[in-house]
Amino acid sequence: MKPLLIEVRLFAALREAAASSTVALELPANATVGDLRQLLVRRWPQWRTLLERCAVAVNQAYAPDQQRLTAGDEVALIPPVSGG
Amino acid sequence: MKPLLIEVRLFAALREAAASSTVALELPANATVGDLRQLLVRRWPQWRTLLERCAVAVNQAYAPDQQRLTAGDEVALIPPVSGG
Amino acid sequence: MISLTRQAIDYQALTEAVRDPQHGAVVLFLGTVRDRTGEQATARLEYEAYAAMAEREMRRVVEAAQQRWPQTRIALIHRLGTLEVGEVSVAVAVSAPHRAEAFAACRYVIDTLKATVPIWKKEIGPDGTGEWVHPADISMSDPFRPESAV
Amino acid sequence: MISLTRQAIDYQALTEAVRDPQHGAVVLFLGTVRDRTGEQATARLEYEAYAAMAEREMRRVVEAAQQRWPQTRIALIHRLGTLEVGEVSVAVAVSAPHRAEAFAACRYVIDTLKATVPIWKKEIGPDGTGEWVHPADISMSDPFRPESAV
Repeated sequence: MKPLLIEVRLFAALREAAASSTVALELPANATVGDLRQLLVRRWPQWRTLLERCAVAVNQAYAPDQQRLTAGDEVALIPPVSGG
Repeated sequence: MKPLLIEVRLFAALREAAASSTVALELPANATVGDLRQLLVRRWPQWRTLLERCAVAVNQAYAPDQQRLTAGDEVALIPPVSGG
Repeated sequence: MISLTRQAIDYQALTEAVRDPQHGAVVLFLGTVRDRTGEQATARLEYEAYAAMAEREMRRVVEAAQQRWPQTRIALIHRLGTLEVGEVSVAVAVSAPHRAEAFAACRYVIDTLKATVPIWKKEIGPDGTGEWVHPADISMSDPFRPESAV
Repeated sequence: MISLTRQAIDYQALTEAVRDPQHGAVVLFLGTVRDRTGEQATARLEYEAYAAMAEREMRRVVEAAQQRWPQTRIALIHRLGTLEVGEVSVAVAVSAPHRAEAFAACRYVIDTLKATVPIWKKEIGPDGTGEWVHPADISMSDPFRPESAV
């Protein structure tokens, strides 16, 4: 099966740390939100603590680790929020 | 001893019922707030229910029944309030 | 800023009066004239006060709130006279370092005002007849000193 | 009236938008920029959002409040960009027939917004250095769906 190409949106401290508002990831077909988290921690071990405290949003809604990703999904990493 | 002349201020339903914003009472010297209440109920038995639910203010502060009245006190009957 | 007024209430001015660079939260409460009370249609309200005592009691309420929540700034204004449906009868503005105190103090002030400050309203119906509101659930003679409803 | 804005927040317009002749109570909450956080002086704040999702979450919060307090009218606006000390970052206006629901719904909306809506602030100190605020007490990955803080 074709690998899954996902562009992940980054915000706030993560966006500044990566010096980019997106990061492109290549995941196995049928990968889940949890798989995406693990790949990010492997790529950026120095930000592990913050990454583990992030939520993941898929198509603008919070998504559980078990949720499968699909080509074309809009994916974002949501660090702990501080609006208000 | 000289009797105590007290002019009592009236508000809201009592003011309208009495068709006056004050009522003049003659009380024994050393009369208390409780004595004043009793005299009012004797004068206006038809408004007893409302009178018994009123507070009495002396010099612009709520006063207990035991408080003694003094010549020159500013006295008011305070029906249950409904501001806000 | 604690007062009675016969003019329309400027709640923005009241709110600006409590804002503070050290405070992160402002809570404003407005009481407004409803078009009905239970089944009864209301055309307008008339508010009457024992004005000198009402202003003293309003200051007492605000001072009590500031003793309980010392860092708050509080402004309080109540309208008197004839009010049409939709008009603002009372406004309470509170600012505080954090929102918990601002909400708590604002709620305390309006609840206590409604229980203790000598102001009365008369509800006027569409036919022009009116009735003074003297709530049965407030007994003011016992205990003699009505205290906080909070 | 639910939105993000880069302009100064007009909280009077927000308040007027929820007023209703059937309602007797309005509660407005304003979040304002404090001049310090703990020991740290703040010169200004920068707010960033995942805008499309933030607006969806803001609507979700308001809908959840209106399910719980069905008679309320609610307006919610959050500012983005650079804010000076004293400026309004967020405003929640709620009207309801009675004050208990207006206070409860307003508190629910601001608490839930702060826990779930993807907006972040960076605190800029007097020396120009800044730090993103990512509160340690909010773990957003477990449970995955942050719910009401009430």
